Amino acid sequence: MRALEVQNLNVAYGKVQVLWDVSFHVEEGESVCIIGPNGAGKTTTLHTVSGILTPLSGRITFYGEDVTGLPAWELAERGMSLVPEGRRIFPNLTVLENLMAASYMRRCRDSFEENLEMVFDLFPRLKERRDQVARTLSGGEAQMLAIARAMITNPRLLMLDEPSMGLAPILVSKVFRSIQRLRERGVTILLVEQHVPVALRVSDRAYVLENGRIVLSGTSEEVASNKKVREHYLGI
Amino acid sequence: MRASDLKPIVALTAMLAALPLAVRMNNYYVLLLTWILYYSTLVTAWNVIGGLAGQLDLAAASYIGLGAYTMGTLLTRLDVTPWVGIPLGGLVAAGFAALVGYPTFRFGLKEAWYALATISSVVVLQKLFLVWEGVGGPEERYLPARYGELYYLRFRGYAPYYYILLAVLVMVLLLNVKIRRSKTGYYLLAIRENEEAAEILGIDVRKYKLRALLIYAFVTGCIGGIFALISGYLHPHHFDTWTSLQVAILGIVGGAGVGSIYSLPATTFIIYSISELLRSTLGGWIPGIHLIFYGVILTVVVLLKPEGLSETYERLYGRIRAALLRRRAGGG
Amino acid sequence: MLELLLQNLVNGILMGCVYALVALGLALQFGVMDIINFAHGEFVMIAMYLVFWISLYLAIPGSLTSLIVAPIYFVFGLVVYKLVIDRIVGTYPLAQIAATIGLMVLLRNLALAAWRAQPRGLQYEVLRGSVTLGPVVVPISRLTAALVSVGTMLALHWFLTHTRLGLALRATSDDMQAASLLGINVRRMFALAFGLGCAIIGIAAAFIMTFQQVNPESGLTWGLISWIIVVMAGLGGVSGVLLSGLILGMVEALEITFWDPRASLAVMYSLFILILWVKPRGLFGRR
Amino acid sequence: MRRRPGIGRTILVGALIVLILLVALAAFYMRKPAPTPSPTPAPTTAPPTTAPPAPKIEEIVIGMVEPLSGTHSIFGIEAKQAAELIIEDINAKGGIKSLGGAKLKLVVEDSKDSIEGAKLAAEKLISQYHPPIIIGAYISRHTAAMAEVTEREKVILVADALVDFLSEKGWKYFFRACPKTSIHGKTAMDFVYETAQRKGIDIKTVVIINEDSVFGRYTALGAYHEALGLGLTVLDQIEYPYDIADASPIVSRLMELDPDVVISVPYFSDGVLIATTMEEVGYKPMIVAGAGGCGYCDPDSISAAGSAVEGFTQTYSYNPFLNTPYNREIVQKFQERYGKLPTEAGGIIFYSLWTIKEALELAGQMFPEDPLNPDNLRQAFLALDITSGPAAETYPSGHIKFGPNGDNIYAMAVVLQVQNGEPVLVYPFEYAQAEPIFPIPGYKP
Repeated sequence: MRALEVQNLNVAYGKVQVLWDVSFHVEEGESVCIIGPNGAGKTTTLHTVSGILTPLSGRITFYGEDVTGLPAWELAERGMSLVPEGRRIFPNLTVLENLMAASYMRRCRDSFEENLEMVFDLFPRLKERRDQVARTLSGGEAQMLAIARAMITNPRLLMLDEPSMGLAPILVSKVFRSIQRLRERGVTILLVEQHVPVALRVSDRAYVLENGRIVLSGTSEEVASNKKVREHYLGI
Repeated sequence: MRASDLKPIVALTAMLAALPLAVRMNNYYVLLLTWILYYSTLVTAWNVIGGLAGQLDLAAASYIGLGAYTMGTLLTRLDVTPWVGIPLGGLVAAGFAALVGYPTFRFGLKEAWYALATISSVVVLQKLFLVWEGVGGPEERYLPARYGELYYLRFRGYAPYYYILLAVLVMVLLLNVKIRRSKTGYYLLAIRENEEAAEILGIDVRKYKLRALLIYAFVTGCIGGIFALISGYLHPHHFDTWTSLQVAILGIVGGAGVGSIYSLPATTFIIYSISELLRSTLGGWIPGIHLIFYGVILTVVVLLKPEGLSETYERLYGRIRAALLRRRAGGG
Repeated sequence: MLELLLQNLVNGILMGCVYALVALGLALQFGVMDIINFAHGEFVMIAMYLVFWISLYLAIPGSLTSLIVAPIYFVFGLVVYKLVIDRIVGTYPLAQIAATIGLMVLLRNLALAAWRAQPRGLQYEVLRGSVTLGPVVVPISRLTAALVSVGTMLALHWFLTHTRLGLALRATSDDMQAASLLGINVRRMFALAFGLGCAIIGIAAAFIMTFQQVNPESGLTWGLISWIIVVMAGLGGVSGVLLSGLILGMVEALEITFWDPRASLAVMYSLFILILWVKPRGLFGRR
Repeated sequence: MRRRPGIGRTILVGALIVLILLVALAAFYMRKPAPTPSPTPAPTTAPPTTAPPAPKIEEIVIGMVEPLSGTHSIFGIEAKQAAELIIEDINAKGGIKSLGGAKLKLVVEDSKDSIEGAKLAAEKLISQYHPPIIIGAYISRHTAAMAEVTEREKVILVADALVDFLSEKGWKYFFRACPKTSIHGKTAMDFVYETAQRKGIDIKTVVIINEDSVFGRYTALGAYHEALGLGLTVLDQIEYPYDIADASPIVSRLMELDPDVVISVPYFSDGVLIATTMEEVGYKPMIVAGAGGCGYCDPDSISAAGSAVEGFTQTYSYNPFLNTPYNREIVQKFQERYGKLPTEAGGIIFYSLWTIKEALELAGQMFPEDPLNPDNLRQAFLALDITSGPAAETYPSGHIKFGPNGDNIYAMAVVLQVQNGEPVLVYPFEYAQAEPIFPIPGYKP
């Protein structure tokens, strides 16, 4: 089953168009990454898919349903979950309250206890700090909380926007280890990342976005072996 | 300053100067026109802070009161002529404005706090002048009834005040045009559009906002002095929150800072006349109908036409002009 | 003098609790929606009239009407939200201020047209008399109002920290976009916050009416007091509001004891400007 | 240089503007010597020429300015209602007989509860209706603003505002039948003192509390001077804002001072607030005597404060319970039409309008050739000495005669007391309906 299908997406901020005919898809259980240079439109793509932005034209299908133009909260109710760039945890809520606020949707209330155990299992660090106010967390912990918060919502598609941004190298590998573990659990993942080598390592397929257009796609191995990608992104 | 800026001002002055003659100097109509002109002047001055700088200033009554008290106290106590007292009142008002504006104009502080601080300042001053027996106190203080003497600027009729206010209005209009064309004007508009971007571009946000505020407060303080001359006495009720609100309402409805500056006196003229008409016809059944009207018009305009009425006038003017031209063409 | 000071301080603390409750509604709306409702005081005034009429026609004491007025006012809040606030939230700040000022002028003068300037007060009230604690006399009506205020604040605090809905409200207040990504309908949260804020006003109004009267001008005073408290509290949550209310009540009491009762409002607003000057994020603010 | 022509043009245009203004001003002053339309003759009246046959006057416009909107509209609206009733009554009873039964016509204008509005209203009345007499405007500062207009236009102003200084300005065309504020204060103090003496109770100390308007202050001053004159000790005078949210600080202060007598000048809601707070904390002095025309004994206050104001007294410029034929008649009519008892605002209008009627009557007799000439009318007002008829029957002292400053020489206020939830007249003793209760219920020595 196709989890997400994006067809011919065109998006503009005011009069400036930033995405041109972007098409891609994510199969259920698959892990896909979108890579590309700064300003290529990766975040815009995720914002449009998750309903924060409305596209000029194009079609977004989520598990067979046309969801183009729906507001973010409705998409979330259907199981789409975005971990936004810069984490965006709720700073004045405690760790536990952050996680509880994420279980606001009716469909994830019953499974909250279960999911809570699951994320505490994934991120034992959070369990230690469950009653700490979120704004006192370190960058890595905050990123873990953001991912954990998304996991609480029982996502049918987990989208991660630059999870490595602003983290020390050790923490980056820590975060990606947890993404890898999510992948092993069968979570469908759409990842946007500048840190190309690790991103390709945790995904099955990859798209390369440049200047608002998809310029290359294929399995991670294919993309990694592409000459241009090797030169520009992998630095080999 | 360009000739195209001045033409409408000359036309407006001529028209307004002729109005009292048109109503044959009837005291009632001249007084009514004087009040309309008074509010027009206030609203046009308000445009500097409310329109160009985009700060919702609700302290008009504070500056009016301070201007009135400064001028009036100097006149009654030390026999200082209003010619000196009025600009001094403007200075006092500007000083007070700086006191309220400086803390609230720091970059990134919410606009609402400024609005709240200013409307609170009106109440504070009213209460303080009520307690301050030296110059205020609950008793009215009357200005000397030396009518017709230029030294005292007191007149029995209203026409002299009308023309004084008209002169002030013209000056304020010129001031507005001048500021808008100046560097300060461009910076203010930039701050209004996007404060953050302006700050990043290196514009000293606080400095320019303060500059606009000082100009506005000075002018309003001067108008306050003239107000005291017209009303003939001083009382803490000169610090009246309703005056502040009325000025802001007329300014917002008139589209301060968005469209043409002439939209402001025009709006004042229209709204004041309608409210006066409403009051004299329906006021007997529904007390305060004219005030309800102000509330309704403000809410409706903000919700449906947030940029104010100036554009509407322009379209109307264009249509009338086109119709006239067509008729002339048809006739000729 | 010491007795008078003590008595006035107790009065100040009791009034401070009531001030805090009145401001709590505004603080909630401001915290969640980042909007300052200039018509807040007028909302309080209309609620007081509502209490007056309901109490008169149903012949029940004013304090009991809170059970009726609070739900009515919750609905009233939703209606106002739908008609006015929903259109201006998140737009140009000037438009927000202007629209609520329009609402303020409108409500005040509608009240004047409907009820004239005559002050209305309730006569029948079960909460009468006073208790004497040493040198201090405490009127029961004010004591009850203060206790109800604190109770309501505790209840709201519990709601905000222990229920999913409350957490969703706080999450919306912290980060609207992130909240909507978690399936929280932000506009519904806004409506809820506005309605809840109004319901709190309803409760406050019922207990204010046990010892106060209402006229169309009463709104200004309540509005200004609430704004001062919100500025003082910053985004400091329920406890910040309560503390700010108490501070304000005590400042008023001290001013009246040592200076002139006529200047109390002036002193309170000077405090407001002072806080904007030295601590623009409020005394208890976090952001 | 590029800028030269621009500056030249600016100066040119500036000069043009100044010129236009000068021309307009000149035009204004050129017109000035030309006779301004004489304010006196109503459009319906014949011009007051020297023609020997007495001009036939059919209708005389009486202007009225009252606050019909805003905070004080509660008074203005009642005044307007009372005026409509009385004008009808005067016309029904034959109008001004000495002027051939001329009818009175009332024109009411709203003062918008502001000085600008009061002035505007007076100008409007004068320029559109040319009334010889204007009555109003309840609030003293509005009245003062209006007087500037009426003095200039030579229109008689009959004031229904109480503050003392209005009659101290040397205004020529100003008259006031109602008792001024200091008389209210004095009456309240006298009442307490004389009642105490009658009951053989010794009173020594007084505290005066008043709201902070000029009205409150002048009333308090009247009481203050009277207290000193009677040899009492005034412990303190407390001023507070009329819109206080909480009266407990004032009551606490009273408890600390613990005077025998509290003289209180309330505005409206503050009175009820003070009374209920006193009851709540269980504090009662020997008496709380209100001064100044509204407060403790108004029907609204009694219904709002209930038992809290039992025994409280208040001075009024008008006594709705005055037991004279005309007063009974008019109170009944007022109640039938408006469903409430007339209070201060209406009562003052009752006798002020009847006084105007008597003055017009007298002017018709004294100056048959030109009765509405302002100076003739003024003579008639000064010559009035009313001791009978509706004006006298509705006035507390039953006697109206204007002194040179325009105040009634026989001005008097009455004292009502709340007894068993009803206001009753207790002072002056010769008119009293009931014996005053003193000390008031709940007083603990």
